[in-house]
Parts: sequence; C-alpha cells; structure tokens
Amino acid sequence: MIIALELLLIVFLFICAIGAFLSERLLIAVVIFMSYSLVMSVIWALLQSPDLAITEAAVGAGVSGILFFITLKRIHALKGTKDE
Amino acid sequence: MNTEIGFFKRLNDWVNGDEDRIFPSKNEYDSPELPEPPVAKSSLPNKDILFLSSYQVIAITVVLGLVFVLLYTVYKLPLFGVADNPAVNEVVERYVEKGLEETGAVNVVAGMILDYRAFDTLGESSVLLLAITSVMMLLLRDEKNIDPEEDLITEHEAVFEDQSRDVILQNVTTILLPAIMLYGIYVILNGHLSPGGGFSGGAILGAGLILYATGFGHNRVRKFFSMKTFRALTTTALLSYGLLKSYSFLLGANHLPTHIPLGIPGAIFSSGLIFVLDICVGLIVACTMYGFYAVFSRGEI
Amino acid sequence: MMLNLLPMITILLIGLPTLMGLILLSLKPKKPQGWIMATLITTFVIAISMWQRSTGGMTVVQFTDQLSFNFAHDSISSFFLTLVQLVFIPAMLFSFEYHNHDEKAYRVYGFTLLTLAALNGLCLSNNLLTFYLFYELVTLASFPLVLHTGTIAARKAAVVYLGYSVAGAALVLAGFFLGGAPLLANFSMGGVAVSQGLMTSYAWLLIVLGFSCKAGMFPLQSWLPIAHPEAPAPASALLSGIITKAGILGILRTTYYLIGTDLLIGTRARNVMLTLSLITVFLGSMLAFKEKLLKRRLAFSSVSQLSYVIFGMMMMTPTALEGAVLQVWFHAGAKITLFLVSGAIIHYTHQTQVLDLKGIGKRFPIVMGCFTVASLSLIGIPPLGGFIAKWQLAAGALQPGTGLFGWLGVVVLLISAILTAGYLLPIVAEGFFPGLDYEMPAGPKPGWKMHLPLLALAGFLLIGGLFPVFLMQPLQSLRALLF
Amino acid sequence: MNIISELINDRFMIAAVLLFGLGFMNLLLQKNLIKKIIAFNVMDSAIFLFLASQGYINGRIAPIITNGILDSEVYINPIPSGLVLTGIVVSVSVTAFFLALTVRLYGIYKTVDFDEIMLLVDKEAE
Amino acid sequence: MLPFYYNIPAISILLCMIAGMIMPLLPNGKVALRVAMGVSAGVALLSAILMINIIPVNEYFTYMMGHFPAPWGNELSAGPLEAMIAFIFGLVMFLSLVGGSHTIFYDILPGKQKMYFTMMSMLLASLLAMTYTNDIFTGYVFIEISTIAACAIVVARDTPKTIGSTIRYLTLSLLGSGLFLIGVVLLYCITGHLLMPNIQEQVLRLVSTGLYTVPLTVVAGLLFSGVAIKSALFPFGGWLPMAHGGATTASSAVLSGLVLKGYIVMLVKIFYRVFTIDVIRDLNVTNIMFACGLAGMIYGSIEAFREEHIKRMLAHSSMAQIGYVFMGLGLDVNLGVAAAFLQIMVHAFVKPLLFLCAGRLSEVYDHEKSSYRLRGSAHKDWIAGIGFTLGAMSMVGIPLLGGFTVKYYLVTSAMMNPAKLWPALITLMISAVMNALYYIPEVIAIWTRCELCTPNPVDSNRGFDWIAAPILSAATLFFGLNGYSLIQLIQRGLALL
Repeated sequence: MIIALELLLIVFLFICAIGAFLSERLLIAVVIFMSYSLVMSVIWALLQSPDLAITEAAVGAGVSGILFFITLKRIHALKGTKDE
Repeated sequence: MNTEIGFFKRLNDWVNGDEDRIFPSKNEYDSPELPEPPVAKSSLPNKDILFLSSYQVIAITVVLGLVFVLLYTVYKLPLFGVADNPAVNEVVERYVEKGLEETGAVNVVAGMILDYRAFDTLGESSVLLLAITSVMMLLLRDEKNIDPEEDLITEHEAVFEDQSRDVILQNVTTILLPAIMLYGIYVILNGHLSPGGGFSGGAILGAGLILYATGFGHNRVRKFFSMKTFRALTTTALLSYGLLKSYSFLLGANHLPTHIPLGIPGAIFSSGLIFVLDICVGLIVACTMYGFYAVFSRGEI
Repeated sequence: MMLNLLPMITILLIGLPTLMGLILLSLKPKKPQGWIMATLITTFVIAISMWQRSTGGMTVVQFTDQLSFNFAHDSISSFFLTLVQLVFIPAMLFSFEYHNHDEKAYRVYGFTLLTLAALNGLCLSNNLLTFYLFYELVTLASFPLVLHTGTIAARKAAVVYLGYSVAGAALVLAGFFLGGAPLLANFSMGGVAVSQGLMTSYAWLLIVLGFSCKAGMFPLQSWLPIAHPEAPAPASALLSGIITKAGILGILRTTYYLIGTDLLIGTRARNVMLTLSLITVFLGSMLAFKEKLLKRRLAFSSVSQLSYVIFGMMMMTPTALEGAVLQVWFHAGAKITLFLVSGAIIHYTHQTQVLDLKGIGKRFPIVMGCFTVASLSLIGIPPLGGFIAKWQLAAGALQPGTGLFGWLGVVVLLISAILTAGYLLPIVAEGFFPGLDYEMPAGPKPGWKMHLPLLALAGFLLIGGLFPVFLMQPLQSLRALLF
Repeated sequence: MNIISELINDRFMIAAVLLFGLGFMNLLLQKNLIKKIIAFNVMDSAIFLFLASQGYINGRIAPIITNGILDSEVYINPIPSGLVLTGIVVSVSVTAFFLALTVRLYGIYKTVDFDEIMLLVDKEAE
Repeated sequence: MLPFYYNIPAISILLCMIAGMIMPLLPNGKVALRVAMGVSAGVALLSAILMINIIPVNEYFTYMMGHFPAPWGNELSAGPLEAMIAFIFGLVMFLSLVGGSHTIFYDILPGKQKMYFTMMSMLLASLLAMTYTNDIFTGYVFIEISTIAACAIVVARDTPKTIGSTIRYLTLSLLGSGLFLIGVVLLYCITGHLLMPNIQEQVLRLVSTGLYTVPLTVVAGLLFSGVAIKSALFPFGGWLPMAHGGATTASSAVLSGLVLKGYIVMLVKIFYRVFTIDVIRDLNVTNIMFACGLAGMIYGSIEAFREEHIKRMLAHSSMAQIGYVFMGLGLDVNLGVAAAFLQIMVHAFVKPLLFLCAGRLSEVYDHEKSSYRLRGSAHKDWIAGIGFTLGAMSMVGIPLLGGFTVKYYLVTSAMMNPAKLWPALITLMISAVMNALYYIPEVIAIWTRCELCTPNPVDSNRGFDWIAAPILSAATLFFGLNGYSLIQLIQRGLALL
C-alpha cells in the first residue's frame, strides 16, 4: 500500500520535472518546479527524515520559489512573454 | 486610497484580474508611463545552430552513458531499506546511542550537524554569507548597474505601493504574520528537540518578513530593518557562530573541557552550544532570505 | 695557476660584452663605436693569450651530485673562442658604416655584443647543461638581430628562425634527458666510454640532429635562406659565419667529448648522420646554383659548406676531424667576407638580385676583389685556406676503414666544389667583365670602415692558406689526445 | 528475487538516478537560463534523494529520541539527513547567485537565452 | 594539551573565515585590503612555523575539529606536503593582493571592494581547507565555497564580458560539483564512512574481497571528472580563458595560480588517502589522466599561440600547464607525482608573476591588453618588464629557472615508465617549442620601443605593488636552483600521505 503511494509520488516527480522542462511559459515552469519540491518533501517525510521535509518545504517551495518569481518579474516573463 | 470602490467591486476586480488594479494608468495617479517590456537585441545566426546540434548530440550521448553506468552501479549497490548495508556501522550506533548524553540534543540530526560534524555546518553558513554577498555584489544599484527602464518601473511600483495597497493582502498579512513569526521562532528554538532547526526556522522567518514587505511595502520594513541593521545582524550572528565554534574546536582538539552545561535533555535550554548556534543560524538564514528578496526586487535593502 | 686564471677570463669574456651590450641597449649612447671596439679588442687579447692552454673545470653551481654548472677552457674551446673574437671585430667595424644612417643602430650593436657573450659562454662551458643554457641564450640574443628592420617579412623570418632554433634545442633537451648519466658528466677527452646500449646512440642522434638544426643540416635547414636575406648584412654574416658554428661545436662536444667515437662507429645513428650530411652538401649546392637572390644564394651555400664540417666530424677519423676544424675556420672567414660584400653592395647600390650585379667589380674593385678571394677559398683553390680544409677532409675520408661513405663523400665533395664554382664565379666574371657597352653609374663609394675588414678577412684567408702551421700544430696535438 | 521486484525495491535509487540524468542533460542543453537553474535544482535534489534513500531502513523511525529509547536498532541512519541539510543550503545559495547573474545579463542583453548571450559576450569588445 | 603547531591548520582556516566574516563591518575597502593582506601573510607565517616543526621530524598528524575522534567527528590532517602547499597558498595570495591592489581599486567600484575582499579571504580559507581536510564531505562543502567565491571574484569587475564568462564558469562548475557530490554519496553508500582513513580501510577490504568493484571504479571516475571540470583539464577547459582573462589582475593571478591547484591537491590527497594510489592505478584512472594531460598541453599551447589578448593568452597557457600536472600524475611513478607537485608549486609562483606584470604593463597604455598595443611598455615600467621576461623564460624552460627543473623531473620520471616515455617526451618538447613561440615574441613586443604610443602619466600613489614582482621572480629563481633538493622533500611528504 505504502509502496503504491511512493510509486505514485515518484511518478508525480517525473511528471513535474519533465513538465517544468517542456512548459512554454517560464511562470508555469516555475510553478511546476515548486510542486516538484513539495512532492519531494512529502517523499522525505515518508523516508522518515522530517528535518529534510520541513527544510525542503520552506526552501524549495518557499524561498527559492519567491526568488524565481522576482527574477521572472525582473526579466518581464510574468506577463505573457513567451520563452523562445 | 480609493475607498469609493466598494468591497465587492474590488473583490470582483481582484478575482478577474483587472489590469488597472495592478498597473494603474497615468490619469488615475500621476506616476510615470510604464515602458513596454523590451525585446531581445539580437537573434541566433544559423551556423551556430548547426554547431549546437552536434554539441547536443554529444551531450545526450554522454548523459545517457552516465545514466546507464549509474543504473548498473545501483544494481550492484546494497538493497534499499535493508538493515545490514555498509552505511549502518559503529558511527550510527554512537550517534544514536551516545548522542543524547554527548550533545544533549534530542534530535540526533541536529546534534550531529551542530556538534559531531559542526565544521561542515560552519562551511555551510559561510556559503550563505558568500551567496548574499555575491548577490549584493551583482544587484546593488550603482553606476555600473543602471537600467533606466528598470528604474522607471521600480519608481512606478513605488508610487503604486504607496497609493493603491491591496487591502486583502494587507489584512491577510496582519492575520498571518504573527502566526508565521511565532512558528518560525518555535522551530528555531526547538531545533534540538524536534524536527527543523535553525535553517528551516530561519527560512520561515524570512518568508514572514517577505510577506510583510509585499503587503506593506519596503519602506515600512526599512523603518526597522535597514541595510545597517541587516549588516549588523548578519555579521554579528555569523561572527558569534564562528567564534563559538572555533572555541569549541580548539578546546576539543586539545582535549580540554569547554565548561558549557548540557542541561537536562528535552528542556528548552539544553544541549549547550547547539541551542545558541541554532539561534545564530536562524538569524543568518532569516536575514539572508529577506536580503535576497529585497536585493532582487529593488536592488537595495 | 691556470685554475685561478679561469674565473677571471670567464667573467671577462662573458661579463664584459654583456655589460657593454646592456649599457648600449639601456642608455643608447650617441657615439658607442670606440667603446665597442675596446670591448672586442680586450676579449680578443684575452682569447689569444689563452691560446691552446687547457685548464681544469670550474664549478659555479652544483644542483645535484651529477647536475652542475661548469666552465673550463681547453684546446677546442680556444679554437672556437679565438675564431669568434677574430671575426667579430671586422663584422662590427663593417656594421659601423653599414648602420651609419640608422638611428636604431644601438640595438644591433647591443644584441651583437650579447650574442658575443653567449657565444663565449658556449665555448667555455664544460658540460651539456651549461652548453644548453648558452645555446638557448645565443638564440635569444641573435633573434632580435633578424627582427631588426621590423618589416612584416622580417618578423616572419624572425619567428621562423626562433621556431627552428627552439625546436632544435628541444631535440637536444630530449636527447639530453634520454641519455641519462653519461650526458650529465663533464666534457672529457674521448668521452666516457660506458655504453648504455641502444639508448645512448639514439640520444646522441637526437642531440646531434638538434644541434645540426642550428648548423642548417638537411631536414631542418630551411630557416637559413629565410632568415639571412631579412637580417642586416653584418648580422647575417655573423649568423651564417659564427652562430651556425654553435651547432657545430655542440656536435663536436657531444661526439668527441661525451659519448666517444668508439661507441658510435658503425652504429645506425652515425650512418644516418653521414647520409644526411652528404645529402645536404649536394642539395645546398644545387639550390644555391639555381637561386637568383644573392643573399639567399650565399645562405644555401652555407648550408652545403657547413655540412662538409658535419661530414668531416662524422667520418670520425683524425684527418677528417682536422679538416672539419679547418673548414670551420676558413668557411667562417670566407662566408663572412661574402656576406659583408653583399652588404656593401646593398648599402650603396640597393641591388639584391644576382643579375643586377653586372659591372659591380668596376664600380667597387677592392670589394669585389675580396669577394673573388673568398669565392676561390670557398671553392677550394690553392693556395687559399679553403683548399687545405677540403684537402684534409678528402684525405680523412679516404683513410682506410671508412668504407663506402668515404668514396661517396669524396665524389660528393668534388661535385659540390664544381657547383660552388658554378654559382660564385659567374658573379665575379660578370662583375669585372660586364662587356664593352657598360658605362659605370656614378655613386658613393665604400669607406675605409668597409674596406679594412674585407681586406683583413681576405688576407686572413690567404695567410691561413700559405702558413697553416699555426693551426695544424695544435690540431696534431689534439688528434693525438682524441684518438 | 526477480527483476521486477528488485526494480520496485530499489525504486527511490532508480528514480534518483533517472532524475539526476534528466537534470544533468537539461543543465547542459536548456538554452533558457531559468530552466538551466531549475535543471540544476532537480539534479541536486535527485542526489539528495539518493542519499536519503540510502539512509532509510524499513520499519524504523526518525532519529528523534522522544520516548527515551537509546537503541540504534530503532532509528534510521541520521547521517544522510545531516548531509542533505548541508547540501540543500548550498544548492539554494547557488540558485540565488545564478538568478542574480541572470537578472544582470537580462539587464544588459535583454534576453535569457544562453547561446545568444554567449554570442553577444564573445562579440563584446572588452 | 597538544603542542601549538598541531593547531596551526585549524587556526589558519578559521582565521581566514572569521576575517571574511568581519569584512562587512570595516569602514572602507583600503582597510579591508589591509586585513586581507594581513590574514594571508599570517597564514603564510603560521604555515612556515608548521613546516619548521614537522619537516625535520617528517611527521604526519590528524587533528580533530571538535571533541570527537575519527569516525565520528570532522578531522584535519597535515604533513610536510600540506604545510608546504599551505605556505605557498598564503604567500602567493598575499603577493597577488599586494601586486594587484592598485588595479583592484581601479577595476572595482568602491561599494563592492569590501565584498571582494570577503570573497578573497573565503577563497583562501576554502583552499586551505581543501588542502588540509581529512573528510571528503567537508571537501565537498569547501569545493562549493571556492566555486562561489571564485565566480564572485571574477564577476566583481562587473563588465558585460565578465558577467557572461562567469555564468559559463558557474554552469560548468555546477556540473563538476554535481559529479563530485554523487561520487561522494556513492562512496559513502559502499563504505559507510566519511573520514579518509576509515574509508581507506573499508576500500582495501572491498578490494580484497572483490565486493563492489564496479561502484568503486565509478566513484573514482566521478571524483576525477568532477575535479577535472573544475581545474580545467583539456576537454572541459572551455570556460577558463574568458573567466581568467576578463577578471581583474589579482583575481586572475589567484585563480590561475592557486584555485586550479587546490582541487588537484585535494584529488591527489583523496587518491592517496582514500583509494591508495595502487588501487587507482589498477582502476586505470591514471591512464585517462595521462591522455587528458597530454591533449591539454597541446591544445592549450595552440590556443595560446593563436591568442592576441595577453591575459587570455596567459590563461590558455594555464590550461597547458595544468596538462603538465595531470601528465605527471598519470605517469604511474611516484617521482612523477612529486614532479607534478613541483609543477604545482612553480606554476603557483610563475603564473601570478606573469599576470601581475601583464596587468602593470597594460596600465602603461590606458589598460590596453592586445599584445600589439603593449609595445614598449616595459621601458615605462621596467620592474614589470623584467618580471614578465623572467616568467616567460621560466615557461620556455631556460635552465636556472623553475620551469626547467619541472621538465627535467617530468622526463626523468617518464623514463621510469617506458610505456609512456615517448608520448610524454614528444608532447613535452612540442609544448616547450610552442611556449617559446608565443612567449618570446610577447617579450620582444613589450621591449620594442614605440614612438607613436603615448603612455599614461605614472600616478604617484601606486603604493608598494611593485614589490610583488621581485619576490615572485626570486621564488622562480629559487625553484630553478633548489628544486632538486625540494623534490626529495615532496617525495617524503607523499610517502607520508
């Protein structure tokens, strides 16, 4: 049962990673990457390392997400500019 | 600000993302014209694309070879989750069984990274210092880092920030901020007792500050968190961290007692240095994270 | 008492020209001629006073028990040392007039003096490491001479010269490293006869090939015809007259003073060298024969003449060695004369092509007379010096036990002599007998600064041919020691 | 045991290796700097996943001694967690640095395409 | 209570880190420069004391960072070799700061000078830590520190070119770090230790039992390729010329002279103390090193020959010199490794000498760097001219200078391994000729007087930055004269690793 859940999460990981690389708009890519971090933190919670879970949630989804967003704003990629 | 717009109107605007709310036009407030997002200066010539394609082929082959080698290695490695893999040895035993009495930390991981292997962690904190320093080196506004369009936009947003503040965001901030800060402080202070610790707690604190800045504007933050404060706080925390660790390193290496009480395991004020170090790390991380945000968004703190 | 004399002469012979050259390069005095001449004459007197005296070694720096910096003065040293001082004086005197309108002349003088210092160090060095150091220094000091005019062609030529020299030096270094212990020792008569098997002969081959690059032997000869036309005439005279002899000295030292002949006779390496030298003798003469540019023609002739020397050394018979040393002396004299003459012609008529030299003899009779003497000596007509050298070479080649190469060598020498006559005498003939319809163009005439050196060199060739005893006597004692 | 069950058993390590390869390849091939940074983060977290999965042992709990049991048979291996914590900090710092460079380069060249930037930089006079 | 000199490694590392931390509190850049210079000089002094204490008795010791011994806590380990390397790192850092100080204040904005010196101190700390560490994960952390600091000191000059080259540098460094990290992780997975001696006994056990041979090979390959990318070995060296050529003088000197070497020192330490060199030779890693080294020597020389910009030319020649180091390591002979270390030391002095003198010469004509525009600059600044000439001669391999000693020992050790003798010899000679072909015209160019060029007026307040060139030249001469006795010291140090 738990194994099935873990496999599901791994599949999510792959979907997120590939989606982040294939997405047209940078905003979407960043959002997908944040969800990737969240899935990763769940996996670490399952792997009995709560420290990592908390840190990853705070950093991957929190801080680096914010950094990415500000960068996108600075490079005018928030409002519909396509990435070539 | 514009109080004549009723709450439902504003909620409606906010839900279907009216442009004017985000970038007010000139007639509404006397703020400079917003420039168009500039376009790329040049485009890629064709010959380079050919070159790149060969480069791509090489890269893909290299990576595939690497992945196959690693998969084969994994096939050779010990199985997942079995108790008798080489990594489980006397080191782990001592960390788990003696860790409590040697470091006083209930959370073995905290005890390990802050006492057993503290040198790595010292390096890690100085990595943070290096990161924020290099980011400031790149993004602080000065005569070499000037972009009039960017300045125009920033100025525009400053006007916007002062005049049309998003009330929902402000209210949410007012409600959430104390909880966030409290949680961050809790995580920091309980670093040696429960999961988390200085780093994640500091990240939470920093996130709280960032939320406050987005809600109420940098100027409000700068009232109590200026460049001077930032520099003083970061440097002091980092310095005390480094000096304390140097103290314990040198004494420990010379087999001298450090005279730091470990306290009762499980109490808040326990586990000697780890408690203090956690606070230092928390401060460093919080300042660094907010510093990242401020420098990125405005080129100043 | 020789031993405590050695440091002084070393310091004087190397230090004095270095100091003088550096002073010239840094201070750029207006009238340096007197000082330069004083320096040259001093060194000349010292060299003469040391004639044929041999001293023990003098260690300067001791790196390891084997590697050291070591100077000594022996018979071969004095042969080359005296020759160097002897030819530098006329060349320098000549260049005073040649460069009289050149405000950058101080550069030529300075680097010439530095080259002289490096060459003296080369002659005095007592093991291969020291020799290698001064060999590199010779290259570095003579490189700016080729570069002097600063034109595009000159720059190209200079880089080519540098590349060939450094490549040769690298070969020497490789052989030096390969040879190991026997090559680290000090030079000693007859060499250290301890065989390291094949490796020794291959190391020897590498080293000799490297040195022969400086001496312009076949596979690596093509820098000479490129570098000589670009350098100013006195510089190219020194290049092909003396600086090429640095390679000769290196081959001599390695062959007779490090490895020893009895290890090398009959090895494949020696046969390779003999073949290459003979090929070069023939090839050089042929190329010179069909070359139209005067200085290039002379350069090709240097290629062929220097390989006489290499051939003589490779025969490894006493007489051939004598011939080689004599050839070193008389080729130096003759070739420097020829280049100086070409320099005089270029300086006063700006003619570089052979065909434009019609009637030059009527215009500059003394200059062309010296040219004639030098050509005859180069061809090997008695009673001039070149004849004795070639005679000794042939005699040495025909000594018993030399086998096929002896005969082959003599034949090639004869053919090459005929070719030499073929490419030098027409210039003389055209120069003196332009035909009736020739009217002499007016123009400035060379002054005493050009005539005196040429006459001195021609006289030297003549005297050397008439009374060779002052060279033969020491050579007899040398062969007695070497063989 | 047969191959399928082994694959399932080593799921985390295999996933980590594949993600590592994915991140590595995109770090090499992506032209867009932002996506390069995402790729770098994916690569690092894949390595961390590998490390953490090495520390896990079936049926054991996180090494936080709350109920006073001091037996190493009960808890998982704490070392990988510590190493990964350090690693995460490093990777977020590098991310910030990289993003700052991106912002500056955009300010100069108005593009975030790595190859275009490289061409323009090589054309730069200096 | 240990004798004092046991504490020197830890003290010097912590000193640099704390100096880097207090930099932001200092009033201005000049003070920060003085602090950084004092720290690096202090490191050199301490390391000298360490050398004096342990070289005569030939002692190798480990030092625990904290209260816990080997398998549990972090450790440092030091011996004669580490002491020598640390001494050179401190000294050369000091001299580079002294020699480059004037250019630093010209190139870098006043607001950023303190940050620049933070980076420099942290860089020195990371180099020392990489030299002294006894723990591979600490090694990884400090590799990351040095990566960020190195990129930052390149970008500190803040021109478009430096920023662009920095992002290339950073990307490749991240690849290298990733490979190195996964190597460390795999090593931990199969041995269960992070301290070098403990890993070593596990590794020897694994080798004897034949268990996990494949992961062991993969680990060695990953660690090597990670370090190779960061130290610009041939196929991965594309980032080096622009990064080193564009940075300010002191940064280029430190990067080419020290940073590239720090990674190699750590790699050698890992190979000796973790795998033992025999295992590495069985795993054929040394052959790859040898091949890459030879290729790098040729490639770097050719590129430098085609380069016009003088600092980029020097950077290309650094690639070639790194090739020398890896060739020596790949020769499978202990003397070869010693020769590689000698090359590391000599090049650590010669390349900063060349960079500093090139910087000063380029200041003569308004910071022009193309060698054509440098004509005659040596006459305006003859100290730098003589320094550059000496450095170039050492690169060409004139006896009495350091470069010749290195070549001599490289070939001598190559002769002990006939299989690799001829490729090594031929490549060495080719690269020597190429060196001469691009250094000597440069020297001629700087000494050729140029009437048309109008030099800048020499400003009076240059301070003492001329003092660096003579000292570095003296060091080059010292290596040329005493390198032969030094090699024994290096071999004794290697035997202790």
